Amino acid sequence: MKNYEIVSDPICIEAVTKKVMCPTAGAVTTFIGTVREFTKGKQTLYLIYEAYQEMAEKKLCQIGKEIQEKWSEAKVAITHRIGRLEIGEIAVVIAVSTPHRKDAYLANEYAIERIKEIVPIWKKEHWKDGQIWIGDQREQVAYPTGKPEEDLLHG
Amino acid sequence: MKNYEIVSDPICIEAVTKKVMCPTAGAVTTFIGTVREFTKGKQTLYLIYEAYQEMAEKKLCQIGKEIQEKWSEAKVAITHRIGRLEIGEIAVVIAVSTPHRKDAYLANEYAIERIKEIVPIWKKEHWKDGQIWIGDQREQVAYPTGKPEEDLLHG
Amino acid sequence: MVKILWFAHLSEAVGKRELEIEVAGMTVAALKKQLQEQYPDLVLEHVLTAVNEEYVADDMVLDNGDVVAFIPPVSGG
Amino acid sequence: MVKILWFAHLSEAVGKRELEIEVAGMTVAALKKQLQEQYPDLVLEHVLTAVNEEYVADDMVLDNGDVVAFIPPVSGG
Repeated sequence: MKNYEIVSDPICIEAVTKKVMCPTAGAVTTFIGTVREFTKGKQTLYLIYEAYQEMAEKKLCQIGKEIQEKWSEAKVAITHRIGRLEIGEIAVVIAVSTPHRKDAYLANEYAIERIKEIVPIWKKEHWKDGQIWIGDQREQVAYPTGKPEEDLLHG
Repeated sequence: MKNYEIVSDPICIEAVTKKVMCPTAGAVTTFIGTVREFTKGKQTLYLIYEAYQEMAEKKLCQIGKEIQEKWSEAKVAITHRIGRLEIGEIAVVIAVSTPHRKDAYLANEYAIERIKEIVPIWKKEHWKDGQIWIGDQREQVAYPTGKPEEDLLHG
Repeated sequence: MVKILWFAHLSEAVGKRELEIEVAGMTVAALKKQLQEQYPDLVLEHVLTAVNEEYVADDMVLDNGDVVAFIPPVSGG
Repeated sequence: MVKILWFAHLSEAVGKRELEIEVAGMTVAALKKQLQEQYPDLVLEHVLTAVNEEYVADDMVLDNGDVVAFIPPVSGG
């Protein structure tokens, strides 16, 4: 059983969640990122996700370790899907279990924030009138030219 | 499809989550409360959950409405199980979807806090050497006498 | 007649889950007092009251057909 | 020899996904400069570099057999 995975097939929420459930954990949170149809009024038709797979799995694993340094009893599992995803489909499932619930929320949110910072996965939005690689990990800026105007990674 | 349910059978995480997934929601969070084996070093054998079912469903629905007042685009589904639950089994699943992720975490946490304040469900812990109704919705105080020493609900 | 529902340790203290009683016209506070006299083991000071599935204050006057539930501190979730 | 991996819009800019190149002994900064001369459409200023699956600084010296990946701002999740 791999707790940190990049996959091409649809993700089963239950299967990812089961990886972190255990008798010492009273609280489990999951985050499920899905393909949204409208972003700021613009209609997405579908997305393509691409990953540097080996490094992405390594970085997901690093995020799990960072969480365990902060919340020592946490268990973490993350699966991210790549390839073509239709509207409403699941791109990522993050499951975190902890003995008490507050930590389960905090650790889970920490995971998604870190994914958007350090895990080499990119999405290409496809609209009716074009397509673009989304170049900013905070999902706020796209770079039609492929030239990010600011260094957000070091910012 | 009922979004707010008290059930006697095992809860399917995927089924509750699907109720809130939709094309306008990019983020879904779930909270899964499970039966923990050890609480402060004391070993639980199993739990019995009891509910005032009609009122409990009504109060879960009220929590959903409170969330939609605070986060207008949120969708909410909550299922709570009653009866005998073994260690590791799922007592409650809360699913919340929102267009953006921050709200999905906040609204979900709001739901579990409110469940522990206003929803008429009680748990009885069974240990090797006895059993007790847990009398405090914040799970910190048990009342062996059935007499809570402080009014935590109004506190 | 008013129907009273008991849950959790209250149900164990009174030895039943339901009770029908003639208290229409009484306040919730008066009903609580009467029940505590009737069941010496019953402690209702820190228990909320719901009438017809909504939390109510102690000065609410009960009506025929009301369903009264005493709600000890909850522990679901 | 060093293997270079291209992703997302960088892969479209250079028209390939992989490239083998003789740059052992060079720094990452020097490699970037050379690649930008070779591919005028390639912009690497705001792109991170990973060597053997770990992020590295621009002054790192490359070795034979290294796998270099250029990592534009990520957008997973």
